[in-house]
Parts: sequence; structure tokens; C-alpha cells
Amino acid sequence: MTPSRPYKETPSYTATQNACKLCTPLGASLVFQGIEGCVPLLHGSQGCSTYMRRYLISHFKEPVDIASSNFTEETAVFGGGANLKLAIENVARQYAPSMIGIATTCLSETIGDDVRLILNSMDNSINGTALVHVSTPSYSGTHVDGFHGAVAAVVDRFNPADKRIVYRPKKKKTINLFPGMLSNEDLRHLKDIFEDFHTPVTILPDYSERLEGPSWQEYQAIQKGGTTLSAIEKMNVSVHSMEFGAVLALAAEKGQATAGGILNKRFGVSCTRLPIPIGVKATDRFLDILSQISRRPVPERYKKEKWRVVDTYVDGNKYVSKKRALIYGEEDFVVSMAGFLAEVGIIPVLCASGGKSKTFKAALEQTLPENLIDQVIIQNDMDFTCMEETAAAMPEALRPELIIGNSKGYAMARRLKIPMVRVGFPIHDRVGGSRILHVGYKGAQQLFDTIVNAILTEKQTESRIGYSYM
Amino acid sequence: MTPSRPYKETPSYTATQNACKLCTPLGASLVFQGIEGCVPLLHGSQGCSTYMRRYLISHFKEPVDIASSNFTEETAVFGGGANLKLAIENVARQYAPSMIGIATTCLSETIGDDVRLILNSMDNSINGTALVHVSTPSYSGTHVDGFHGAVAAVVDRFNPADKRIVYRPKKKKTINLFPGMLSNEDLRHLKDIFEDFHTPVTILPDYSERLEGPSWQEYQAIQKGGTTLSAIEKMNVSVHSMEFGAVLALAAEKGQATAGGILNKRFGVSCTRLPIPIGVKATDRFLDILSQISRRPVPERYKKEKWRVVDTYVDGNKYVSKKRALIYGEEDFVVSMAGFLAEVGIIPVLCASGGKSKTFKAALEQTLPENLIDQVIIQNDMDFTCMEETAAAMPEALRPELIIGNSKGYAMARRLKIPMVRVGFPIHDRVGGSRILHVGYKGAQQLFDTIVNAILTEKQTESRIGYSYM
Amino acid sequence: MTSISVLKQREKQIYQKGKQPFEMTCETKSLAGAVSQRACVFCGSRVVLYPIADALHLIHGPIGCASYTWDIRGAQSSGPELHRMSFSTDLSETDIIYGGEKKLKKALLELIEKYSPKAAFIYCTCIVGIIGDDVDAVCRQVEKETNIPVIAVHSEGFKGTKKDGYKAACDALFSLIERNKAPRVTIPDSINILGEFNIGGETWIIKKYYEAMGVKVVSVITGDGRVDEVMQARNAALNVVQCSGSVTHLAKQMEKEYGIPFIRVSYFGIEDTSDALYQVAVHFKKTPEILKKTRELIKKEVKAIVPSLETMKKDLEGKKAAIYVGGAFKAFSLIKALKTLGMEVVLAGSQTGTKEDYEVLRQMCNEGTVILDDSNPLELAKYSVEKDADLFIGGVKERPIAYKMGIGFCDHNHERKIPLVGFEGMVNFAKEVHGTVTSPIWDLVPRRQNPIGKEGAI
Amino acid sequence: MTSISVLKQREKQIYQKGKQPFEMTCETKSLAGAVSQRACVFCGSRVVLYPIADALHLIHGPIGCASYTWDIRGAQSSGPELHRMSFSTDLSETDIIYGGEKKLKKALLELIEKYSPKAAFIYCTCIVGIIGDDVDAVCRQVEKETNIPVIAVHSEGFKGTKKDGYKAACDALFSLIERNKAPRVTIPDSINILGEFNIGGETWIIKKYYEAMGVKVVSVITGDGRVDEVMQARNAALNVVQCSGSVTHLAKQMEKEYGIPFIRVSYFGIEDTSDALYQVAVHFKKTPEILKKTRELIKKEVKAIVPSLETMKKDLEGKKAAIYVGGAFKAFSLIKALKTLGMEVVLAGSQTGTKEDYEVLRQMCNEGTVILDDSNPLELAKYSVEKDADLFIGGVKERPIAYKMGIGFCDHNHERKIPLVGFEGMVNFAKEVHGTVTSPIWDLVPRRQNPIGKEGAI
Repeated sequence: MTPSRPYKETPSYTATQNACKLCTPLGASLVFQGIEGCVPLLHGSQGCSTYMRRYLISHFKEPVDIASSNFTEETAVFGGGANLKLAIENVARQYAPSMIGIATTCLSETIGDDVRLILNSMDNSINGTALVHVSTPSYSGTHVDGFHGAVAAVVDRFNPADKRIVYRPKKKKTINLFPGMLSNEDLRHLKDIFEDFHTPVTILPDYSERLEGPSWQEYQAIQKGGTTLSAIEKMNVSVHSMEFGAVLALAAEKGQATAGGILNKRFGVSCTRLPIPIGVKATDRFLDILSQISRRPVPERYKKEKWRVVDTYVDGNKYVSKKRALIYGEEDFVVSMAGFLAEVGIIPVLCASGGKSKTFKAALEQTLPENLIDQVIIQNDMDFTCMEETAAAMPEALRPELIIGNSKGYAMARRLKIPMVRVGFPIHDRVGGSRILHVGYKGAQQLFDTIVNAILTEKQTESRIGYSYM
Repeated sequence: MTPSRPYKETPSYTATQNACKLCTPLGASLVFQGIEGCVPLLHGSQGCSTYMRRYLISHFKEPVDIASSNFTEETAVFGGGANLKLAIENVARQYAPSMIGIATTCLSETIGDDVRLILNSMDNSINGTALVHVSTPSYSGTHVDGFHGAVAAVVDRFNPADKRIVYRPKKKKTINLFPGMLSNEDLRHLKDIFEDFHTPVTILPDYSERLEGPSWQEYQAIQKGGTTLSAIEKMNVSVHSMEFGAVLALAAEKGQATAGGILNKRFGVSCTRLPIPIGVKATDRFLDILSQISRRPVPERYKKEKWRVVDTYVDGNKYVSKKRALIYGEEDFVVSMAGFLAEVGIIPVLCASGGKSKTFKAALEQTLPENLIDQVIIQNDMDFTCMEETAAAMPEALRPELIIGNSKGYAMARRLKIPMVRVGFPIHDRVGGSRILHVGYKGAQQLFDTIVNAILTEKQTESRIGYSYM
Repeated sequence: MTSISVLKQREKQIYQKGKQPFEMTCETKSLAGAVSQRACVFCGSRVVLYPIADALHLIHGPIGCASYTWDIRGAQSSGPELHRMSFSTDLSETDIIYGGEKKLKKALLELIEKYSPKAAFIYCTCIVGIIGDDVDAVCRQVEKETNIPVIAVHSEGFKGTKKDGYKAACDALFSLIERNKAPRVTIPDSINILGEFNIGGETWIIKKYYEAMGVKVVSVITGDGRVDEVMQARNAALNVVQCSGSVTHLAKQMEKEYGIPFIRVSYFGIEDTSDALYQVAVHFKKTPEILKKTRELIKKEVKAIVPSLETMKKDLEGKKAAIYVGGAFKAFSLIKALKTLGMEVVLAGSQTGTKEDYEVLRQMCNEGTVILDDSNPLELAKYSVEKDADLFIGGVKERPIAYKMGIGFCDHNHERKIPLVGFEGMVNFAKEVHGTVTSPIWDLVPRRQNPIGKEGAI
Repeated sequence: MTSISVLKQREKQIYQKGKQPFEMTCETKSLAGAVSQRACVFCGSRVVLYPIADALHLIHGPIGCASYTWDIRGAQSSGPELHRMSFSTDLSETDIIYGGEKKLKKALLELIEKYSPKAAFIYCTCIVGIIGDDVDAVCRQVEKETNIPVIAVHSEGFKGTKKDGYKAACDALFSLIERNKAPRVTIPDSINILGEFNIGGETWIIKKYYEAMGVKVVSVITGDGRVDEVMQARNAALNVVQCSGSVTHLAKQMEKEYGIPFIRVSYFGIEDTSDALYQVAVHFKKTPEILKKTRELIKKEVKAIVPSLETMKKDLEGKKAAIYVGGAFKAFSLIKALKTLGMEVVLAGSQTGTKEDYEVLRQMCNEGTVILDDSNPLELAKYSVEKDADLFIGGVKERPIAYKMGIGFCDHNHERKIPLVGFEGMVNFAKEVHGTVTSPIWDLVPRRQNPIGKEGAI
């Protein structure tokens, strides 16, 4: 049943048609939302911040405030320094934030504003509000680069090399976790896991409360929740860092500065890089490492969850075996999701991303079993139009039967008439996008149930008969 | 916008056409599966146990062993005593169970086997295996009656009136919970809640592990898990009992013997009867009572969950407001589900059940706001054919837009072209039916997300355009 | 697996090839308390008659029997779908006390009025036998009033085994055929297809073959069945009976009453399908054209499927299978089909095999194969694990047993929705087997984890 | 709500009727750091041109501007759907350094080849203004090579406000109209519908009315728009401009160049819709038939919707609403429509109102109503809670603010999918408002819980 090598030619165009990526500052803004008391400020036009707010709101269904330095034509000519300062002052006054996270846009980057210099001139703070800058020109990289860049910038800012390590308590073995771009439910679940391991953790960023809070009695300028600055400042005394993301790991190997890397280099905090723990095997790996570092056994609850999900895999094996899927999204997400699919017997025949790392293919080759790689088309820097054309051009026996990714693939799925399972970011056409659980055994359980049920729904609906048993 | 009184005539036939109920022994068998080490034994034909096993397996995707006394023609003529004894011996030998739960079928009931007498003659036990009998003639009542009957029979058997209360420790304030027919996930969640309240609980029955266990290294004659007999024996020293089910509560008021009622009458264990906690308000009530009895505040985790779900209700209010739903299933389930729907603004225009209690309507009237009752058709002893005909005959402006219930309504939903949300029991055409969470804030969250997304899916799919934003 | 003990009374129903002298006990009642995988008389009748799509199937009894059998089978219809409804008289306490005849009659008249079926079958359940309703009398009255055949099926659950249910169904069918008062005309080169229930459209596959051979199909009993067609069955020249006996009783009756000869065949697997078609062709050897066409057909069909079977065989070679099915006849075919895929059978059993059946099984199997009659979950688990099976073939009640032990599974029962008969069915079967056996999921199950120390059941 | 302080520089953009003398500051740039709800120049252009369904819309810049505006609007097309695609030159680092002209040209040629659009609009984003690409030159070249209109839209985000974007779009549209070299022929009793974008099919509703009145619609700019149709716009006798100004600039240009007069109308609410249709009818009073038909139409339509509005009004009477929309003109209509439903407006504001607009607002509103220009989340929350609003009308960015405070919400922006114009639109609007305001969900929100002690934010 090994199908012959699939159709590998993918169309190529100069223009991007329905992009499968977002611009760099969005990722940074999301990170800033995950820090307690932090307000993101985009140094650029008003539109950037409004568009990104709108985009994030449609996913999280929560207020997402992002300030703008609001360039004018004069700013563009004479430089944005004055505007930036004014913006910082106004944000500080109106929000009284703990921190302002400043991300530069293509505009300010191109006119060459030296934000670092400007902030230095302000002592990197204003009335006790810390100012942190991340360079995010949208013409280089994608939102994922902005995300990782912001995490690194924050860690860098609050853990300077000359910082004196005041204390290193032996008992509180805090672990740093840099989870990458996960859902609120993922973050909540990870916090539960660390709690059940009785191991303190500092997760950066953690927008799970801020971007999924309660209704309010009184309006809150800045929603509650997020990683505290004091926790971030103590990251250098943690016993270990964990960084999720197979592609990020390869980038770090090649010298990219990551948060975990900075802490390792400056303070010798050891760092494990591992794929996002999606699926049983990847979760096994995550919990094994956690168990080793925390010197705690895996709690009974997770053992139960694991064997329950394995049992579920078994129950559903025949529905998914040899099914062909198209997955897309952020590169790290696609890699881990492909690993999960392979683990349950689904062939990820087309793995696509708008990302531009050079290690996407390598990461997938590390993740997927050898006998599958031949059946998989791997493509980054890909837009939805090329994805659709590639899928449509595949011979019928090799064409995807299932589409797995964020809601932006809906139009494609609709035209291709292939059922779609919504995961990842963003989910704009359903509620609860931020409550999708991907990680851990429980995440594997939910993904598996959802995927099997999508297949069963399609089968039942398309059947002339529509049986009530499956 | 108050629609005029809806079409209330429902068709009536002598035959039942696609029943919305099951027979009595099934409920009893399910209860027995929720007791540690217990094997159910049906006193009747071989077919009964095989059919019920098959039915339960299709929902739980787990082995469900139910023994049979396997009547022959001679048995029917000469009485089933000998067969029953042989069956008990064989089950005891092969399974070495802690208990054998014996449910009589229509056959043994009709020929008039006096099972109580037979068991008494065996001292109600065999080689240390307890024998418990519940009378479940399938011509009277439904599976729900079998369920409650079995719970009461078990409590009765292990808490005889003359039982000496050996100890009554003041510190361990155990609560008895009789949850009724809930899903595995519901039971797991309830256990978590009690744990988070630091309050020991004895839940009867608890099939959540037994009917959703791990894969095995070695075959297990009886799966692990379930309420232990020793816990059941101690129910009379608990501080309180809680019984879920609004219809059950009304039945108890009218004198039906329930588990909580027995413990109250014999031992003075106070008992609260409340609807299944589906939805925010019903969960509030449950946690309030739990908080009062345990003298513990509602844990932070649940407060967060509550306000998160309220916020989600708000986010989705316009998708559900004034939507019309048809709900069916067990009476208690329908009552609580209707309460949840009303709470979020959905009008449960048709509430149907195959159950035969005389208090279904009264329970719904207690639960639904007064201004809704007029818009609701309430009907028990109803089958799927009458349900479908009733729905189809309603004027278009009042007809259900959403069907909520177990998977047996699929054919009806398909013909009526109304989207369907699967909840309750059984789920035969999807996986994970036993993992559907109905109770608690988290259950409300998941139900709400699922319902809103079903509405959005329908809207998006049926739209000529298929927008990618909602 | 020493933890599982076999009940003493069951020892004679278990045989491991090579170990003891072969002396199998079978065709007995299931042991009380043994958790048999068997059903009851009613189940047997219901299976056989279920696919008749334009008949009313009314179950006379309390609700259970109707609820548990609602739409559970994959028998397809090309037209009416009345068979997929679940009708019950839903007897209540008062009916038990005062008798259910009146209710039955009223229900029947209403339903016939509402659905205009071509005939009605009334299934008697356990309790009807006890309370003593004269169902035959009610049927006669209603038949008279409505002018359609109204036939009682005497399928009281406790009055025998599933096989007795088959017989009761055959009696009902024969009674239906008998109602055809037109003169018998034997149609040349024509057959009835018996014991074929159109699961997943299987009837249509087989009919297509016969049509290609030049053989006329007078009726199918009961796949995609129609009352009128069944009543024409008297006019066929040959009865071709599939399945290990569910409709054999009818074939025998038709032979006795109408002199229609019958042959027993199986359409499962390349070997048996070819054999079945040849047998029919040979029967009609007076029309030599048929044999010629049959040869061409088989050649063409086999050629079409061999490449994909060969590809899958590569992955399946040497894998081990356990089989537990209703009738032993099906087991024979499965063993051959699994051989085609390079697989070995390590356990074979049936709910209803005869002594002769088990002798055949014994001969077909390798040394060491376990043979079981009317088995139960504990035994099935014990032996399939002991024999290290990669695949279990059975029905919905066997599925969780296989799965719990981390063994792949193929549903070969009436609930499946995929056609497994004939040549194309063989490919479907191979795909099903291949899909489950080669799934990477088995790497994760406790049984397959090394070192064995990693506990699964926790 | 004393915890929310208003920025000093913003004080002049907030007015509470009755409190101070009215002296509203507006039409200013948004304050840096103030988290305005406004967008940018590009956004303004994109909104206006978006519905032209057979044109190619290529966004020249890095990917963000294209990603965030992909398929976000409810503007429907009866035919081609090219407008729903998101095209971008997706400029990268090297393009910034070496210039994007070549890439733009290549992209354009490829896309025109692939999709055969009737025209192409190239949107210049912030960065294009900085790196100095001569987009106009590229457009000229490509127009020459492809023979379709290829038009640069000068919508660099930072070069003004959303209004400047409207103007840039109008320039592009006028440039397109100018390309029509055929002689102008004024069609009698004909109009262009301007500033109507066919959200949820609104254009079709309005067109239907005009057709019933006997008025010819030459073009709609730009709802369900087509390039050829837009190019015919020169031939209309009257421009009927909706919306508070997005396409007014074009109407003025057409008046200046072609002498086509224009009137400003709103189709929102019974009052404004009737008024709009009457105005047009009166304009064509030389054809008295039109006025007659218009009277009949309005009478019929109003009669049809009044009963259901009255029913809903019973539940809505006395409820309070907050309004924050893009243009002030829309706010006027909303206030009237809410009055029809018995509701009171307690907050009204807009992103882009003029001094005159705010004066009108002030006159329309009751004592105590808060009037806001270019507001932000904090102010909107503060005042809608202080005024105890039951309903907030705004766009997607206002939604979470209202919802967080437990206030019902009605989307009155381009993202909605339901038509709100005309008579039938009024019913839809009422339903939306009624649905959210009467939802039982509000009983559960912290703000509505008694005693107030029950904390929500935890």
C-alpha cells in the first residue's frame, strides 16, 4: 500500500495570495499581552495596531489593547522619536502599566528610528514603567519570529548579564517554560501539570488569563493575569529552562538567540529544547524530562490519562489508519501536529506553512517516521492558494481527505470539499478557539476524538443511508 | 416577539415507533458496572444480556460483561430457580466477583420467579460474593427506573436498618452522591470537584474508570474501578446525601424509595435533592450546597471557571438568543438541559422523553422561567416518530432550529434537516460519547461552545458565501 | 495468562490442534452464567427477515427487543426503507395482565394504514410465549382485514438458540412464498440467492456477477428484499445458499415442496467466490455459454484485484489472526482469505458450529491453532493473547476484547457497512485488515511495549 | 468608575450634553499612545474599493496589511468573487533595500494573466511611500501591456486618517471613470448609488426600491461593483450618496467635471429610508409617476413591518443604547431607528465626525447624553457603564468592551453579514437589538448581580 512518490511540484507565484502567515509585530504584541500589567505599543501607523487588535479580538473574543505611536507624514520625514516619547508618556499615564512593550513596524524600521537609543535616553523606563523594545520589521520573518523575538527581548531586558544573582534557594526548583504560541487552554493545562508535579514554573508568555478573563464589575484598563515582571527577573536563578518548538530548536542550534539560550549563556541555566508536546509520544518526552528535572514521578493522573488515550487510539484505529491529511500553520505547530498524526496512523501528505525558516523540512524529517517521509510534501513560505492548487493537483488516491489547521483554510476546504478540523491560531469563524487543547495526553485525546468524529461525520453525512451506528 | 401559543397537538399511535427509551434491566446493568468487582447477571434469556452488552459497548467502546441465567423452554415451565443458582455459581467461579447484581427480565418476572426467596435461601451471598437483586420487569418503566431501582437496591442491601453504626468519625465528613445516569467525564469532574473541596465523597454508581479504562497488559476478568462495597456499607455514616434529578426528586416526594431516602429514613442521613447541575445556575446551586455542607469555600478554580463561562455566554449571546431547540432523552436529563438552554436564551420548544414519570411536566415547570413555559411543548412517553411528526407539524416560525440529544435522533435530524448536537446517552455514531462533559461550569462551557459552533457551522455551510469570520 | 481459568463445563468446547484427541462438544445451550457471545431465537429471526425493506416488522413485547435492534444492521435497500424502523407493541404491565392481543391488533392496523407495507411480520418475544397471546389468530384477522400477508414469527427468545430463530424466520418466509397462488413456472437458468443480506451492498455485487454470467436472479432472500420478489422464489431453477445455515432450512423446504435443488456456497474470498460461480455455471451446463462467461468474468475480476492484494500482502505476510464468528462456514472462508494475504490463523471459533464444521476447521488449521465453540470474553482474550494474534476478526461484542488487549480488529458481522463479498469485497477486506494491522498505534499499547515492565493497566 | 481617568489632551473630544458649553474638538489626528479605535489611510481606501468584485486588489507592501484585511467584510457579489482574495507583494528585506517596483510589476502581470480581472487597484502601504517606488509608473506600464485599467491607490497608512483613504479611493474611482472614452449620455431618471457597499446584500434591497419607483440605477459605487458598471457612472442624472462622506469626494468631483448633482441620504431606519426615496422622487419630479410609485412603495413597506416592530418595541421600551460608529451620519440614523424601537441613546460617538456632525448629534440627543470623538476603549467602557447602557452599537473592536461590561451588542459595521438598510433591514436591526437586549444572559453578569458584592473579576 505504499503509494508511489506523490506529485511534488508546487506552483510558484511572485505575489502572495491569501497568506498563511501574519506580520512580525503581531507575534510581539501577543507576547506583551502575556506579561502582567504590560501594554504593547506599536511604533508606526495607527492602522497597524487597529488591524492587529481586530485580528486578535476575533480569535480571543476579549479586549486587546495595543497602543500606537501614530505616525504622521511629518513623523516619517523627521523621525518618530518625538511621537514615540509622547506615546509612551500617554500610555504610561492612561494605563499605569508595569511595562510597555514596544514593537517597531516596517515604517519606523525603514525610516531608521533608533528606538534603542531613544529608550536608553529615557533610561528604559518611565515613572517605574519598564520599557522593552523588540525589533519587528514586518518585511522580515513572520509573526512567529516576532513572538520569539519578543520573548527573547523581555528575558534579555530583565536578566542583564551583570545582574547579581541575589539568591538561589535550593528548595524552590523553579523551571522556566517558553511554550511558544499556544492556546489559552494549553497554557492552563501546562500550569496544571507543573502544579501536579509540585514544581514551580515561570511560563513566558502567559496570556491565558488576560485573554480569557471573566466579565467585569468595573472596567479594567489592563486585564489581570500574565507573567509577572518579578518572576521574569528571577528566571536566571531557575534550575532549568524548557523551550518548545522543533524548528526553534534547530534555529537555536544555528545560533539564533532564544530566551533559553540567553539564560544559559549568561547564567548557565540549562535548557532543554523539545517539540511542542502534541500527541502521546511527545508528551511522554515532555513529562519524562519534567520528571527528571523535578525529581518527581509522573503523577498518577497523567498515567491514567495516557493509558486512557492510548486505549482511545486503539478504539479508533480503523477510522484514521492511512487517512491523508493536509496540515498548515506555524512551522513548529505543523511539525508537532504532523508527529501526532503519524503516531495515530494518519499520513500528513502535505505539511505547509507560511513560515520562512530554513529548517522546517529538517524538523519534520526528525519527527516523522522514515517510511512516511516519502509520502509527504513539505513546503514552507507557502500561501493558501498554492496549498489549494497543490492539493487539487495531487492524484486522487494521494489527495488529502482531511484538512487540519486554523480557520483561515476554510475557503480552501470548502472548495476542495474536504472536511476540516480547526486547531491552532487563529480561529475566526467559531467560538472557543482559545479553548482548544492541543498539548498533553488530554490534548491528544481531544484532538483524536475531534479528528475521528470529523471523519465519521463526513462518512455519515455523505452516505446515502446515514447509519446511526458507526 | 412572543410567538403565539405553539402547535400543541401531538400524534398518538398504539405502537411505539423508534423508541426514545430502553428497557429496565439495562439501567440496572449499568449501575452494577459502576460497583467495584461487581458482575451483572440478568435472570432471563441469553439474548437480553447480549443485546444490552452490545448496546453499552457501542457507547462506551469497552468490554461490558453481563452474564445471563440463560432460560430454556423448560426453565420457563418449571421456574428459573435452578438456572439462576447455576448461573450465580458459574459467575462466582469464573469472575470471583465482590458482588453479583441480579436483575430480573420480563420473562422471569412474568413466570413469577421469587428471586428474593431464592437469594435468601443462599443467604444472599456465595463464597463471600454478595448477591443483590433488583426487580426490573421491562414492561414497567424504562432504563432510568432500572437505574434508580438498582442504586436503591444496593444501598438497601448494604445498609440494613439493623446495621450497627460502628463509628462516626467527626473529621471525615463523607458525602454520598447519587448522580444518576451521567457520563464518565461527568463522574470524573464531580470527583475532581469534591477533591478540590477537600471533601470525601462516595459516588454510586461510578463506572467512569471501569467503562473507560486503559489498554491492558493482561486480560482482566473484571475491569478495575467502581464504588467499593466497603464505601457503600459506610454510606449510613456519611454526613449528607445528594441526589441529582428533578424528576427523581418529585418521585421521592411522592413516596418512591430512593437511595438517599433510605439512608435518611433508616439512619437520619440528611439528603438534598437537586437537578443535575447542568448550566451555571444549577452548578451555582450544587456548589453552594456543597460549600455549606463541607463548610469549605468554593475553590478559586471554580470561581474562575464560572466567570469565564459567563463571559463566554456573553460573547456568544447573539448566536443563541431566541434560537429554538428540540431536546430529548431521559427525563431528568431533559429537564436540566432545558434549564441550561433557557439560561443562555435558547427556547426549548419541544422537550421530549420516552420516560413515563408523571412529573416530567411539573419538573420542567419548576425549572423554566414562566415566560417560556407557554412556548414549550412538553411530552413524555414519546417516541422518535411522534417527536419528528410534532416538530415537522409546527409552524415554521416556531419549529426547532437545533436538535439536542443522544445519537438516536440522528435519522430524525437528518430528515428534518436540522443541525444536531450530541449529548447524553447513548452516542453510537461518534467516538468519545462517554467523554462528553455536561455538568459543572466546565460542562456548561463545553456545551455552550458546542451549541454555538453547531449554529455557526450550519450558518457558514448553508451560506452561499461561506465567510471566514463570524 | 494463567489468571484466567476456564470453566470445567466448557473444557470440551475448547480444542487446541495437536494437543488432545479431537472430540468437540457443540450445539449445546450456552452455559448459565458464562457470558456467551450468543444472542437468542428472536435475534436469529430478526437477522434473516430484517432486509425485507417493504415489509412491516413489528416486535410484539416490551420495548427492549425493539430498542436494541433499531437500525443496527448494514443491510441496504435500493428503494423503501421501512425495515430500518423499529416498531414495538411496547407492552406494559396491564398488557401483561390482560393480554396483548388487542393492542397488537390495533397497532398492526394503524401501522399498515400509515405505512402501506407489502406484508407484515410479527415477532413474538419471550413474554408473548408466557402470557399466551394467540398471535397467529390476530395475524389471520388482520390479514383478512388488510389484504396483505400478515405472518407471525415464533421467535420467543428462550425457546432455543439463534439457529431456532433462523428456522422460525424460514418458516415465515416459506409461509409467505406459499401465499403465492399463481401457477409455478420454472424459469430456465435462474436462481434464488439465499442467505445473502446485502450488507454494504453485497447483494448487488453478487447479482452483477450472475448477470454477467447470463444467470437470472429470481429473488434474493433476503438482501434488498421485497415481499413480491420473495413470493416469486418458487419459480427459480436453483437455490444458491450462502452462509452456514441461516436459510438452509428454507432451501430444504423448497426442495421438498417444489423440487428446487440447492447448493451451498460462500462468496467470501477469491477462492470461494470463484468456486460459487463455477458451481452455478456447472449446474446450468446445458447452457454452455454460461460457463464460458463465468470463466471470463473470474479471469477479469481476479486480474483486476491481484496487484493491490499483492502490495498489501507484503506488509501482512506472517501476521497472525484470530477468528470468532457466528457460523463456522464463514470461518472457513476467512481462513482461506487470510491465507491469500499471507496470514496465519491461530484461533478459530464460532457461536453455532456443528461437529462436522469443527472437523473441517481442524483440518484447515495449522498445528497449535485453538478451536472454540460458543466461547466467552475471557477465553477469547486468553487465547488470542497466548497465540500473539495481530488481528481479531469478529463482531461488535468481540471488538472491545481485541482492542483491550491491543490487537487489531476487523468487523465481519452484520453491523459493518463495507461489502466484503466477491472479488472487490476481497480488496475491501484486505484494506480493512491492512489498515488495522499496520497501524502505528500498536507500538503504544502495553502489550507491545518493551520492556514488559511498563504497566498499562494502572 | 473613578478609576478610569481621561487623558487631558482628550478632554475636548468628550462632551456631556447639558454640562459644559458645546465646543467639540474633532477631525484631529489620533493622539499617540491613546489606543484609538481608528484605522489608517489604507483602511479607508480598502473599504471603499473592496466590493468591486471583478477587479484585482493588490496590496503593495509587507504581508500584514493583506493578512489582516482578507475576507473581513460582508460585501456580497452576485457574480465574481475576486474581491474576497487577499493579494500582496509581500515585500521582504531585499525588496526594501532594492525597491519593490520589479516585484510589483511581475506580480501584477502574473495575477492579471491568472485571474483576468477587469481592472487592477494597487494599494500603496506605508513603506511604499518611504522606499519611493514609483507605483504610478509601474501601473502605466502594466496598463499598457495588459489593456486593462491599472490604478495606483495612494493609501500609505500614515499619510492622514481613514478619511484621506476615502479620498484616495475616490481618486482611483474617478480615474477609472475617466478612462471611459465614450461620449457621455445622460440617462433620464437615472442615478448612481454611492457609498453603499452591499453588506449582507443591502445594495440589492435598495436597488429593488428604486426599480419599483421607476428610477434607473446606472451604477452602484461600490456595492456588488463591476469595473464596467463603475465606468458608466458618468451617464447618470443624479448621484445619491449614502454614508457620512466616504464617497462624497467622488460625488463632488463628478459634479464638478460632469455637472451631475448629488444628494446625501441614509437608508437606515424607516424615517431616513423614506426620506431618501422621497428626495430622489422629488428630484425627478418631471416624471410624476415616480413620486406616485414611491408613495405606494413606502406605504406598503412600512405597513408590512410595523406589526413586528411594535411587538419588539414592547420589550425594548425605555432601554438605553450607546453608539460608537465610524461616521457620524450613521449615528444620526441609528438614533432615529432606536427611537422607533422606544430606546433612548445615552452615548453617541464617531471616529471621524465633523464639528457640524457633532452639533447635529447634540441636538438629536437628550440631556445627559455623552458625545465622543475618536474615543478609546477606556472612555467607551467608562461612559457606557456610567450611563447604564443596555446595548452598545459599534464594530468588532467595540464588541469586547461592551461584552466585558455585560452590555448587549449590535454590530453595525462592515463585518456584519445581515442587511440593515431599508424597511426589511429595519426589522433585521430590531431583531438583532431585541435578541441581544432581552437575552437572559445579562442576569448572570457581575454588573447585573445583586448584591453588588458578588465579584465578577476575580
